[in-house]
Amino acid sequence: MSETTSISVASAWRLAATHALPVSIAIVVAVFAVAEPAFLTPDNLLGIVRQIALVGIMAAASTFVIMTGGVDLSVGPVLALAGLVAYFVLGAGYPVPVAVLAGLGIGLFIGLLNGAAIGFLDLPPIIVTLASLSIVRGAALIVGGPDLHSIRDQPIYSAIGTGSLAGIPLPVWIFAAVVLLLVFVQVRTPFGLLVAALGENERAARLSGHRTRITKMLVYGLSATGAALAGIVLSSQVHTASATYGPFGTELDVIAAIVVGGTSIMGGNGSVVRTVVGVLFLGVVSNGMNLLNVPIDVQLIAKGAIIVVALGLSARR
Amino acid sequence: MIPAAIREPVIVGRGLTQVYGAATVLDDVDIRIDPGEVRALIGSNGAGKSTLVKILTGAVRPTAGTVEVVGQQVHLGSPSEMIGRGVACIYQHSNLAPALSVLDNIFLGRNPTRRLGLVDRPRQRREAQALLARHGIQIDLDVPAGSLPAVKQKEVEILKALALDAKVLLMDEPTGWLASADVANLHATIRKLKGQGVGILYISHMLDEVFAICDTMTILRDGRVVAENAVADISRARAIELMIGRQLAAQTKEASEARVSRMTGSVRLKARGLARNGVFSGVDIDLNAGEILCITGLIGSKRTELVRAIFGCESLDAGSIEIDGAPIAVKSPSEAIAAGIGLVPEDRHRDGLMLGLSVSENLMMATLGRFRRGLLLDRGGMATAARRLIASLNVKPASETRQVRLLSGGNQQKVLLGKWLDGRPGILMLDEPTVGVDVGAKAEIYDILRAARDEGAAILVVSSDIEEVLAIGDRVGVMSAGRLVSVHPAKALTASSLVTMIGEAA
Amino acid sequence: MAGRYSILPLVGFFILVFAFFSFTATRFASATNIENLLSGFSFVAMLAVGQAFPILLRGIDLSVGAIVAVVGMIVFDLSLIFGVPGWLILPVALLAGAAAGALNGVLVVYVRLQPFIATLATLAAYRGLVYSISGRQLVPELSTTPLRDPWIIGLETYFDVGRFLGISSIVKLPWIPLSFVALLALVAVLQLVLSATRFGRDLFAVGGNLEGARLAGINVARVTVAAYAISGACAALAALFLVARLTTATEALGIGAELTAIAAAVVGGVSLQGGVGTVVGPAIGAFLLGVILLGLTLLGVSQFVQQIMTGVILLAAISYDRLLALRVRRAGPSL
Amino acid sequence: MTELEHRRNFIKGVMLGSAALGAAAAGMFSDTDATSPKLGVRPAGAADRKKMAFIQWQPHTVPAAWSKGIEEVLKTQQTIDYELLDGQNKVEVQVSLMEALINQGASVIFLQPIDSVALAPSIAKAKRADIPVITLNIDATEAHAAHVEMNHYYGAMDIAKALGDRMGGKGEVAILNAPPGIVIRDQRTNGFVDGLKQHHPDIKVVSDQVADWDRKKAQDVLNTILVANPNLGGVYGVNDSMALGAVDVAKEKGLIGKMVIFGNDGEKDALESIEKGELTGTQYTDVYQQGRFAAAAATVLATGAVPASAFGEQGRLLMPYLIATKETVGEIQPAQRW
Repeated sequence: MSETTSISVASAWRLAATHALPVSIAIVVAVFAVAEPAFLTPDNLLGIVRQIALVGIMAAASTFVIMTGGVDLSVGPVLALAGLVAYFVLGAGYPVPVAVLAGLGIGLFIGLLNGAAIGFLDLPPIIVTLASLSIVRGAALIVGGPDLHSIRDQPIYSAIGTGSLAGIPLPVWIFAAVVLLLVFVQVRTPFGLLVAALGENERAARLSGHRTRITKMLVYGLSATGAALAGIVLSSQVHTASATYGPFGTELDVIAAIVVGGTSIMGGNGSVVRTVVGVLFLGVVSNGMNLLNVPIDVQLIAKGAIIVVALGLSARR
Repeated sequence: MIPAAIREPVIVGRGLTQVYGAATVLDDVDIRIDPGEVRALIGSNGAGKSTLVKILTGAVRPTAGTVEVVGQQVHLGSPSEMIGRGVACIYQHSNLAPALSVLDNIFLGRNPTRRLGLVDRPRQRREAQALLARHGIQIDLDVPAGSLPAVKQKEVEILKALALDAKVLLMDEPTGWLASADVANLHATIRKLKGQGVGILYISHMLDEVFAICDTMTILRDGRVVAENAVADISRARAIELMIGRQLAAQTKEASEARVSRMTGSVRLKARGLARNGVFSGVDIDLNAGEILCITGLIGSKRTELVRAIFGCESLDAGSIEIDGAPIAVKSPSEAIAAGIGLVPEDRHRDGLMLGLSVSENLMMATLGRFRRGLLLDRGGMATAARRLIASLNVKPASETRQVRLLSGGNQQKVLLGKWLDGRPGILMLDEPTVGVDVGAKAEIYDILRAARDEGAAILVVSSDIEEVLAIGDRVGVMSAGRLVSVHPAKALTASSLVTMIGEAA
Repeated sequence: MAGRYSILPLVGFFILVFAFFSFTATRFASATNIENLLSGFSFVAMLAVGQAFPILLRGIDLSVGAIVAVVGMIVFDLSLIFGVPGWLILPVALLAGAAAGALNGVLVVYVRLQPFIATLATLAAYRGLVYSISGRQLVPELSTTPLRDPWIIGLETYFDVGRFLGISSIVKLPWIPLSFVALLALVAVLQLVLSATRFGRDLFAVGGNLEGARLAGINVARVTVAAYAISGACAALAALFLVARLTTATEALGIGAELTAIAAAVVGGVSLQGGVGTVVGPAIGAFLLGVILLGLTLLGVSQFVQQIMTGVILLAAISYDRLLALRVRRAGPSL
Repeated sequence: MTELEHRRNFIKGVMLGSAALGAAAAGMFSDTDATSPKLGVRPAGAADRKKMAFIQWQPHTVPAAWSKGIEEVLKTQQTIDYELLDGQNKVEVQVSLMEALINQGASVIFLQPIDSVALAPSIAKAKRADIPVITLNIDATEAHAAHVEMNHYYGAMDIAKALGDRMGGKGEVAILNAPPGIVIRDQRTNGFVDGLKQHHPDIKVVSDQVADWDRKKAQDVLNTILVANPNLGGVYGVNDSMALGAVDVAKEKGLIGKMVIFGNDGEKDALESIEKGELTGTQYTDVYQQGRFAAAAATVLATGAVPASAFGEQGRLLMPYLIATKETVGEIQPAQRW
């Protein structure tokens, strides 16, 4: 009797460890729900998803970068610049799709440049994207100055961030679409397999005849395009474009979501789905603490502790 | 002669058992080594040899069992404790700190110190030089270990173990990278240590060495001890049979005797005057369809560099290559692959496999193009092709979704080979294809290569293993100091004539 | 010498950039400006030097900026609220920094978190702690009260080297700040630790080949915790000099300093792959960042263009290094 | 400070300001030089060009507007080179930039200190080098030439009063706050809380959450706060961006007119929102003018005609501010909107 109990306890423990993050989310949700019943209202749950959509889009798009053993620190300024570019293109009288494409295009362009420096010149990603963080911010400030540019009378553009479809806000749809697309790319395309191969063993990938440099370049292009998309959604949500958006720390939020999800910062093992779980986890924690009016100091300490406990549990595997 | 009190064993393991999840890797194994005894530990891959070694070095803590060193029970699972008790090990894989000098590496983890934790460099150097002199090894003590070629790194590993003045020395495939002269050197060292009363556990796939140097033998199969014998009491054939089971042993023998010489087909790869400054020069090769050309020689004769250059990893400074009569310039592996060339690199973990990916993904890695459907990847087609290959290569377990990390060394090597074998018979170059592979898997790999040859593939094998060269080669080239000195039909060669040739060339 | 890292290319690049600004920016090569450079960036260099240790272990320490703030706030509270004498505060502050760093190491070793995650968690938690213990929030009047304790303020001291050498009438030499002297001492001690002690050897072994180090009987846990503790202690030292310079501590102290420190360390030749690097390199890397800031400012480059130039020079620094390395490696194997 | 003192200071400030402007005008013509008989024609040589610079907190609308105001005045003087330097939100960077400017021999330094104490040693250094420092909005503990500010503490108190009045003196409010680390944040938060205590003790602050000065974060945080506090009657955004984020939420949830929302700063988007009847109000200052005043004082000081000591211990200019609401926002002219 006692033996079967101990075995079932042990196996339950093991099960908990392999799914540490989902289990942690469940525990955190339960705690918040008890402390504040309103936490579980559909309104708030939808609110959580809406709140994580922006970081979620960036993190999902940046997952491949981390999987290849790289890192993209330049997402913040890219987000700002993309919003500005869309604003100016709109201002010049072009239709919304052109503005959106221009914003995404500038992101893709910057990302490909990052990727080229990393893939073809073999420079360390952390320095390249840190340099790019500085350069793109400077460029954004030259383009837009420190001012806030109001986006007025652009109902279609504004709908990107504020509209909703079937009761669900558009940013959530966009987030979902990005995730589905990227999961599909990861699982069903040669590119997705190549990203995993590159992260696992770059030398072997090259010896198998793959153009690893181009793959790397594209991965950074994708990451920056994700940031640009987030920038467009953001500028639409706040009806403003500014070069100062996506401040210092944005990049750490994005990377945190990816690595907390379980993708290794050293590359290789990883997936877009895990990133979504990571984003969700951090989003739930922050939403619940806002809800309970936890002071900022306690919030930060609790956030650190929760990350340690949740991921410490999964490391026990 | 030696009093009974001293004859007590230097190390005794009792009831050693290791369970990982559902798998029992080691099952109630006893092992005992007396002072001055050289005991061989043999068995196929997955038999549990590495696990046993890891327990004895303290790298892992067993699920059950005890170990005594010189009569004293030790606390298991602590490398520093085992080292402190005088148990040293020469590992199969490099355990050096690449940025540190050879000198520092020899004393890694136990550098002699003076006050304030400062390393006592003069003393360290004195001791190291004495060690070099004692064992007749020449090596620059001040270069970073990471800058040395693999074979020299192996010597540093050996020095590291010797510097411990151990009572027990574990050697895991110590000769895997060594040329025959160095092997002889190592064996002389072993005899010397034996004379000093050191107990040695010698793990090797090379039965020749086992029979040459060991006194006793422990054979493991599936995590259990199946035999313990004095080496003198057992035949080679019997040892193989015990290791891999009776049936497989018969097949192996048959296959290696069925060597026929053939020289069919046209010239697939024709190289003239290949040179890379300061590395190799003036190399001419004609590789025919339907043959296996082996290139042998001493370690350091630049065979690896040659095949890597042909494959486009490194640039050529001179020479021309023709494939099927058409000249090509290969500047990258992808161009080589496009031209129909494949390469199985010597270091399968560093250059070959993606350990975290599945068997199927690894098998199809070089030929992904076949499974492109527009922008998509035909996962179904990949799985089908992978299952076919797994069956024909006899990869175990036969699951295309399993992570390669979880396979044994021999099966990993089969996967690595398999990625070039699906599709048209091409030009395949293999660099030391059976290093660290057990006898059973070795035979299977030979069969796979022969089958590919018979289907018309042109195969070039770089190997230091004389037995292997003679077993599979149709022609054998000898390389020395960056030159391909001579090429001979294999049937005209014997082991001794080949060894002589390699020696003379050097 | 392949495989052994040399800081010479970095020194060369530093001199190049320095020379460029000396010729183009007025008063860049002046004694006062060099004094500014030394006093303004010695503490950044301390952070970079400390950062080298986790990176040598293939780790990273994202929490250094937050540790700077924690230590700064501890000094602030102890001195202004509790009236603790400075000679007692200094060791307490260093210990607090080392403890905060050691906790990172404990999370990496015993909770088995990836260093990135462990220090990301403490980055948040330590910053929260700063807000919790902030004397500025507890006693609002203190936010306009400068620190006056001579032991703390005394850290912001300058030495007139020219007069000491008796050549001040011939050439105007920069006054040397105590923080720079402390940095030199720190670099000397830590470089000695790295290259001449058992701990240093063990550190390179753990960073270069973890499994090998473990099998050689090295106590990997102890080495790891010690490396993170050193990073924390360096952050504490940096915090002390920073607080002395500012005569106060704020809650926002050190925000973003982690990326600066990592950039300086990597530009300074510490490999993110672990096992390769020096402590002199990161210090030079940090001063390179200072030269860029002061040089571009004195050159009168607009703030926006400055950001672009900073990025470009950072890229140039790392490419230059890579270019030289490539040329040297040309004969060796490439892939 | 009592209300009376406050007002007295204010009047003193305005007087000093106009004096400064006048003196500036005079200063433009007093740039006489024995070697050049004609005024304003002589091309300035490199030696007598004057350098002035403004070290801002970080790129933001307020310092940008100051800078515009400063430039407007300074560009009338052809001998002055002006530049805007970025403190990157780091006190230590501001200190390094101060030292660089002192080294360069700037004539006047404008400074928006991140902290009152932290920049004091650099200001002392500048004084030793005879360089007047003019601080904007945040005073320093080291006395210096002049300080031009919009008072955050009293402004926030007034906001608390106005907000409470509109809520009828009772109900629940939330603060959308910034993280600690810059004194403006503390002054505004303390002013608001003290103001509520003083004027509307029955109003309860039910939530005080950090939204990082950011409109999007403010949207998210307020959405969450509303889940727990559906009866929320008022919101104070410590800057306008966060208040506008609250407006976004109120619009979406149909709470415009039901929820009182106040911001702080008075940037043009906020004023426009007030006119539309969305944002209830904000504390407005003519930031351009604030910059012009600072620049005027600077030109006077730079001529040397009026020594810094003429400003007394420290010149102090309290900018008049307005609690802009639907009723008063019309008083703010388009040219005064930034």
